[in-house]
Amino acid sequence: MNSNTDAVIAEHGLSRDEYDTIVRSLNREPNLTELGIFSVMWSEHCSYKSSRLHLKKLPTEGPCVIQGPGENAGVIDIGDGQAAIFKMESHNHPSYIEPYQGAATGVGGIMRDVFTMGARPVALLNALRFGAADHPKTRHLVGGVVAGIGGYGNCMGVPTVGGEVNFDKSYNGNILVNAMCVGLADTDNIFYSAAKGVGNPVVYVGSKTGRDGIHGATMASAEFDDDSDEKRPTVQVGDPFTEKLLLEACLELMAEDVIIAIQDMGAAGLTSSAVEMASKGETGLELDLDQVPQREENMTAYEMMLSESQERMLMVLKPGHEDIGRHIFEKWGLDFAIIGITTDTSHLTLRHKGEEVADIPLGPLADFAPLYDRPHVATPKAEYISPDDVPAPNDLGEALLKLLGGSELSSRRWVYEQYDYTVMADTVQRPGGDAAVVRVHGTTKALAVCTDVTPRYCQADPFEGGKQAVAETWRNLTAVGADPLAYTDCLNFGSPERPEIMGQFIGCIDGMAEASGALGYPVVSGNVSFYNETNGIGVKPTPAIGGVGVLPDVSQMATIAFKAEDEVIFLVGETRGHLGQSLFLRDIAGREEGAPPPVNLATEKRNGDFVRGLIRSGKITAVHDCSDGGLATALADMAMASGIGATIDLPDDLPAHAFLFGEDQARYVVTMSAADADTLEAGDLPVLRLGTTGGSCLTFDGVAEVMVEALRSAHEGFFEGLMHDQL
Amino acid sequence: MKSAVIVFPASNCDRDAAVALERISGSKPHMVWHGDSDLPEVDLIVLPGGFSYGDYLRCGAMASQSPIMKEVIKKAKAGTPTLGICNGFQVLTECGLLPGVLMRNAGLHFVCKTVPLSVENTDTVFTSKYGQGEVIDVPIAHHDGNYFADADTLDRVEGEGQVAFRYANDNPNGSARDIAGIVNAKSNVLGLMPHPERVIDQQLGGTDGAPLFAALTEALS
Amino acid sequence: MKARIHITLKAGVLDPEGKAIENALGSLGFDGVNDVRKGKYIELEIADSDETTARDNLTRMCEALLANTVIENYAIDLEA
Amino acid sequence: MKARIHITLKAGVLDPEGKAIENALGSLGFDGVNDVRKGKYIELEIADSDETTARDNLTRMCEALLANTVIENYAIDLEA
Ligand SMILES: Nc1ncnc2c1ncn2[C@@H]1O[C@H](COP(=O)(O)OP(=O)(O)O)[C@@H](O)[C@H]1O
Ligand SMILES: [Mg+2]
Repeated sequence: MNSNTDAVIAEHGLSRDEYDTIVRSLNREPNLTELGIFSVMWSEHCSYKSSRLHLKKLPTEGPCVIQGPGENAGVIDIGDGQAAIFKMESHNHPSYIEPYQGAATGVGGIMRDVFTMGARPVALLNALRFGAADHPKTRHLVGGVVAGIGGYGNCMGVPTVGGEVNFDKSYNGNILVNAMCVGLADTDNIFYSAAKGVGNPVVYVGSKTGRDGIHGATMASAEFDDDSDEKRPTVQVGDPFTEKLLLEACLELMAEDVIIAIQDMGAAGLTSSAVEMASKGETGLELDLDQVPQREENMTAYEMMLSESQERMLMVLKPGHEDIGRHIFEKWGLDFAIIGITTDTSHLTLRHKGEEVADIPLGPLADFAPLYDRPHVATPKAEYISPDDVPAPNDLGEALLKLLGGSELSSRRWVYEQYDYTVMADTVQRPGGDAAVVRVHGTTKALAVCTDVTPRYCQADPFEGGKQAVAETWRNLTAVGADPLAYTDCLNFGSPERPEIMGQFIGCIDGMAEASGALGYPVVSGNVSFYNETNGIGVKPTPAIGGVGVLPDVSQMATIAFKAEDEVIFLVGETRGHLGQSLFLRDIAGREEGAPPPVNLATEKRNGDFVRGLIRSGKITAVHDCSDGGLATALADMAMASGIGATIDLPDDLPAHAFLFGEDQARYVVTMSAADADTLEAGDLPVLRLGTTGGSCLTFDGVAEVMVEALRSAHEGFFEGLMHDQL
Repeated sequence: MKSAVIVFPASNCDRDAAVALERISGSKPHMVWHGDSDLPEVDLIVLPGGFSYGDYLRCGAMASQSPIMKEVIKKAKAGTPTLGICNGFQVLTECGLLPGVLMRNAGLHFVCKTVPLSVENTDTVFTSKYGQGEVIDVPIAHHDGNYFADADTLDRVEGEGQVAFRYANDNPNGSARDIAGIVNAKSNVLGLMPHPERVIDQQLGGTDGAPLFAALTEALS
Repeated sequence: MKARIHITLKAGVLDPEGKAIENALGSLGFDGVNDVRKGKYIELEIADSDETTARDNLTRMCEALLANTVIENYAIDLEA
Repeated sequence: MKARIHITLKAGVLDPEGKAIENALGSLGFDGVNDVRKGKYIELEIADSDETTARDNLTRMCEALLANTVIENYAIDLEA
């Protein structure tokens, strides 16, 4: 019996207590292979040991939910026997170390999560956070990440249709790369991961196993220090070509009635897929590692179990149907190997070179997995900043141009033009609007998808920020005319071992839970990424939300561009000129402070339902929600998208800059023909007639006038300037 | 019109091409696996867009060696109309049915956007429904669309009217003489980087690709 | 036997990648860099035991697949 | 001075392109080809006249731009 030294235990990211629990589970010391298996299964990444307790608070049920969190991806019913299957996941640490491959394999991984359930991926999104634009690493990271996302998604032939990009110094040493995939399947042909039954063949398909990213899952759960650049752990190289073949082969096999269970090999590779499939199926699994297709020589059991080689899947087939599978995978030029069998032992047993190299009881591996209620302190409430306490800028037009040309609001065209967003010929709303819209192939329905979160709000007030992130996706889906149905999340935080960070995490979850409940908008899948910090400096709390909605009739879709001159512009929702934590306050007044705008969920729902009703009635011609930068930037977006200007009246009860740049929530700008405008019935909803479209300028009556062309050139400048000459 | 769409490993616009063909011609194309060696009797062969073989080594190089390509080359040389879109264009140059090569975009980035094209030659089975010099809007989505040939070849291609489409505004990829698509000397083989199959209905943002398929349907039915 | 193959663009063929690398090096502050040309380098093991057969096979591989001889040259080195 | 730079994948790093080339050569009927690895080959002119400075500059170029040192090795040759 070997004894594992403290150093070996620590290298595996396990505490002494955790190690002792392993010894208790086994009734003996683990060997190195077993230790490796426990370490990855009990890592933060796989076990959710710091977050599990709190994630339970999120609403996960609703009339549309077919499968909530717990499977490879969430599944919702979109009618007519069809389902949307989706999930978002982080690939933060690998992308910082090797931006191209890190981001590429992030996209590859999230696609496998979706097609392993039987869905054809139809849309990709990505939520990206980089350090300050002038930080020396930023350009390289932006260039690599964007190219990597494009490189993988484009080759797969799945359109990348949306996402977000932010720059903030809190991400200087820890960028965030969150990728989301949405797929479509038939509700009667969805695949799950429970390895049910005894004596069924366990089959490995896809690429061969190499020594890729061993310890990747533990790396994703460890914070960076200054040495990380030097250590350069092996990162995985993605092979989108093989993944495309794997996708087609899996879907082809799924059309046959032969698969009992299927699971992709993601983080912690063969270990987590085998353990999860067996645990869910309440069976045991016996694997013969000599049968695992290997790319390198002399791989040990430890290496094979911990390898994170990409583009691999594990399946349990109905016995006697192996040849059907073999035939399909060989046609696509992929490895197909029977590597084991399901058993009734409830143990994971591994054999290698004729010897038993591991024997782990699955019950204790799951049941004794650490679960922590980490100490937490709530973020102190920030003070409300009154609009009167923020001085007006010298020139409102200049302020607008500066905001539009800044890192947060500038056009993301440089990014999304590197993504094929038209492949599959169903993209009916391209990047640049409130949400992307892709048709459900061959029907008149469409899916609307978006990602959102405002980290500066979450930092100032995690609870309001969590609410706001969920509400903003709901609002963006509404703004294109969709019924928001459900969302996925990717919760990016610093170290959970610090009580302030745990406080942020819990605050955000509580806010998300409240918004989900109030909006009838459950979460069906998600991912937690902790330890996004370097030398004790954490990222801003960033719970990215990926929303999915359905348009019953795609011909009723709304877009942001003004459609004609002389139309009437309305603002739906109440404006109080909330400047705390606004971009105006940060970028024009140079202050990062105050409470973020409060989110009143009842108002949010009422205003959204009203706008969606108007869209469905066919009366409104353009819609855009108000978010970062407030009303002025919403109007500017609508003008730039169309080339048509507008003249806007300002109210006298608020300072102009607070009216124009305040970030009050639950607001939409809509346009209507003059005739329809006169018949608009809003009941007791706050609806303000703002002005009319037309001309070549955006005019704020009496205070500023900016040419639409000038808006455009400010808006387009930022990325070109930043990325010029970057390979 | 009977047509065949060749499916290479990691073709990814094969479905899009099939949808466009069926929608406009009314008949479903044959989907032909690259590993087959027989081509059904068809009036039109389509090499679709995508990343055949991951675009590894050179775009289209490995696909051009696929078993089915022997048949495609034989039929194309015998006059069967053959259309290569994006990756299909790259395959056509790699197998020698069209002159020149498609190199890495001058800006080195993948570029996805809708670009204006001018129709340079309406005297082909593909372009007869466009007006001479007409400007159409068609999306591009490629990493290697920078058309290159030596000066003599370019002069010859231009002189013989083999340039079918040119980028009308900005050249998005550095392509020689703004070339977006060319035909062979007999005008029965067209390769182009833009994707006409992605603009065949108004919901997709345009219909400027539809006349290409309509022209083929009319001529070949 | 181990073979090393260099595939380079013919003189006169435009090299967008080389050009872009040259520009990027310039903007990183590396002065005096010119004529950057980017090629491919392939290493492989070939089973043939005699050099003539090996070189012959490699030449056919280059002609058939590895190089596009319209724009590229290739050079084959065999490890003794 | 003329410089030649070879950039190759580190041992053990997956080379999807090399693998695809190997398979393609196989299906073209070239047997006995193994371990195909694809790298990059860059030629350039550098203005420095002394070898030490040139090598020094080239090393910095490789580290900063030309090679991805997380997964690639580089080798610099200078023409005498
Ligand atoms: N990383 C990205 N990938 C693709 N599209 C993006 C990305 N970042 C932003 N976009 C697109 O740019 C547009 C503007 O983004 P954003 O300002 O975040 O919108 P909003 O404020 O409506 O949420 C959206 O259509 C969005 O999908
Ligand atoms: Mg929006």
